[in-house]
Amino acid sequence: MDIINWSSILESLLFAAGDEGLSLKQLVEVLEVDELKASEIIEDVKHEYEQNNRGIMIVQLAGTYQLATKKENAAYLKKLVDSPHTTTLSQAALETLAIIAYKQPITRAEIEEIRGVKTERPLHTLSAKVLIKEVGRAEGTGRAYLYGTTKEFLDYFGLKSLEELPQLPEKVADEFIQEEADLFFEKFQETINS
Amino acid sequence: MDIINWSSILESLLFAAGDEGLSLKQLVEVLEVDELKASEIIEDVKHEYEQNNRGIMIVQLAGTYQLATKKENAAYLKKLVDSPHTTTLSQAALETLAIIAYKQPITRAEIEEIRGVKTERPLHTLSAKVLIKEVGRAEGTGRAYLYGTTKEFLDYFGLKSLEELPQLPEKVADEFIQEEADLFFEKFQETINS
Amino acid sequence: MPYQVKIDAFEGPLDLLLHLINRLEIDIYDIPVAQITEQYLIYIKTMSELKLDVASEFLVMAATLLVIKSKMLLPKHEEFFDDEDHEMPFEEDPRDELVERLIEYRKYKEAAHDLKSMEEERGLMYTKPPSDLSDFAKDFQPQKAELNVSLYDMLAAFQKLLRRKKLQRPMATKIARQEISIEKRMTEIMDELKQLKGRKNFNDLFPYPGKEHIVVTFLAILELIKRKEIDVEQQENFGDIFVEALKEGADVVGYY
Repeated sequence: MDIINWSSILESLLFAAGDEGLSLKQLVEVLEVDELKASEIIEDVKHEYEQNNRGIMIVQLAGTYQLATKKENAAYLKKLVDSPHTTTLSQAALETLAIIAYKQPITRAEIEEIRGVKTERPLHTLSAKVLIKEVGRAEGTGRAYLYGTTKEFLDYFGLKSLEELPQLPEKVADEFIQEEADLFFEKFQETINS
Repeated sequence: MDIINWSSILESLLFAAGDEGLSLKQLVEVLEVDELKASEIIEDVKHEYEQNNRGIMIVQLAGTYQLATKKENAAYLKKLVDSPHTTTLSQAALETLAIIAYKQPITRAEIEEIRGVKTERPLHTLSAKVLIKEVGRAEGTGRAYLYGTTKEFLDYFGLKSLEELPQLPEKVADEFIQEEADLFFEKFQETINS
Repeated sequence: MPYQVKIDAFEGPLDLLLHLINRLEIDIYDIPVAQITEQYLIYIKTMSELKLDVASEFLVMAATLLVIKSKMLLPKHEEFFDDEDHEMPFEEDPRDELVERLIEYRKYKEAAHDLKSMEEERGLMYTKPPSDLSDFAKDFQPQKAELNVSLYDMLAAFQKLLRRKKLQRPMATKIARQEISIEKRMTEIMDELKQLKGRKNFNDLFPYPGKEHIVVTFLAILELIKRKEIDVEQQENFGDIFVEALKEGADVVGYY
């Protein structure tokens, strides 16, 4: 009596994959079905999403399937973006601020690498609130701006100096950096050996 | 002819908000409806999600509504990504956290008295994971820090609010003690009467 | 029969005592102190024989147990009850304080157990990071407004990010390793350059912030230079770098 509920599973998978999306190949692997069946499941869910009362849809982007919000609800999303501006910072802005506080001086590209998403707007917000500022330029091509925290940042959080920032769970941070380095090395090895 | 499709809009909003979630207040603001109507819309979508072929559900975490994948699909998701809780908390950390959760605000000395062991490290771990935070200072000499749980704590354990914590088995124990005391008294009586 | 103890599996002396009480099927409200003390001391002894650090708390508890044991041996009931001048004192059991502590600790040990299963349950639900809504933001007016966030909010946000990273990383690497091959990226770059029929800014070849993608792109460009499929030009130090497809290399990529 174990009927596998493919639509439900696909929705879960696509949801958790977020902006990274999933390729047909990945779906085939995870669902353990053939490509035809996987495509069928996708089509099924697509149809369900086309129903009027759904707010999400499946889009195909850069070879992956992703969930996205329906365009006709854009006005409400706009309101969502505009509304919380009053006294609190968004998760995006807080994340960005934390990264800058602990890793300054740092370029936008480096921040985006850590966050995995574009960070133009949070940087703009934080600059506007004078919590961060440009503190110089990176070496090398592009000479990107380097960001750091301001005196106002310290004042605002009641810190005498940056040393007073609470310690990060170092292991997590180390692991993080280590793994990225390994990945590079691995790829590099592959190339020179091929 | 413009019928507003609330379910669709709510789904779009919750999807976009992701793990930041949306409070009822935010929804009221963005949807421009009253609380009652907003709750109604949420209930509607909740019901739709309970259908068998849906892979997501609405959960209430730390005072916000969020979308999350259905638990029964966890096996498939595990194949794709690590669970949010790959590194689980140690027994020491869990005990410490339990004491803080039920007795907050509480000092380190008080926690150590209950556990009967030093608790510096678990406190450090829990702070680093932002599951607890300093919420003030105790009166009196030393003015020790008082600890309490955070919003992250609620999210981490899937709780709407602190009220949702399971009850401590206090009552059972008290009854027990009472019973035992009676028994003791009985014995005692026997002794003096003999 | 001497009881085999698991070494190092206890959170503290109270935890060990609770374990012994369970194991020996003792009523917590009527602890046979002599027996439990003996078992407790065996544990401590085993620990030191194995040269494990016996935390001072364990030793303090051993002393406490010995004190209680000796108090229990004192026969003082009769004296009290014969003394008519005294109000009938409700004599304290020397074990009372310990029992109270054990019961209090057991409560939280159980609560910790509950938390553990809640942690597991929660682990079955997956959430997604907030979508990038910058496209929906209309002209954003900077204002030095009053803020209502704390240092803690910032740390919480960062923690969330780390957790999310951890969540996404395995997927990113799994996918990336299979899908973004250097070969494929080389073909993509060549297609891009050929379509353009001109030079392209080096930086524009890196549209995605992911390190994986950047590394692969960089290696792909190096390989293309090596195979003389593209030409790279920089007019001054720190100036922009431009990349251009060389005509004769047009269909070489496919052979590799």
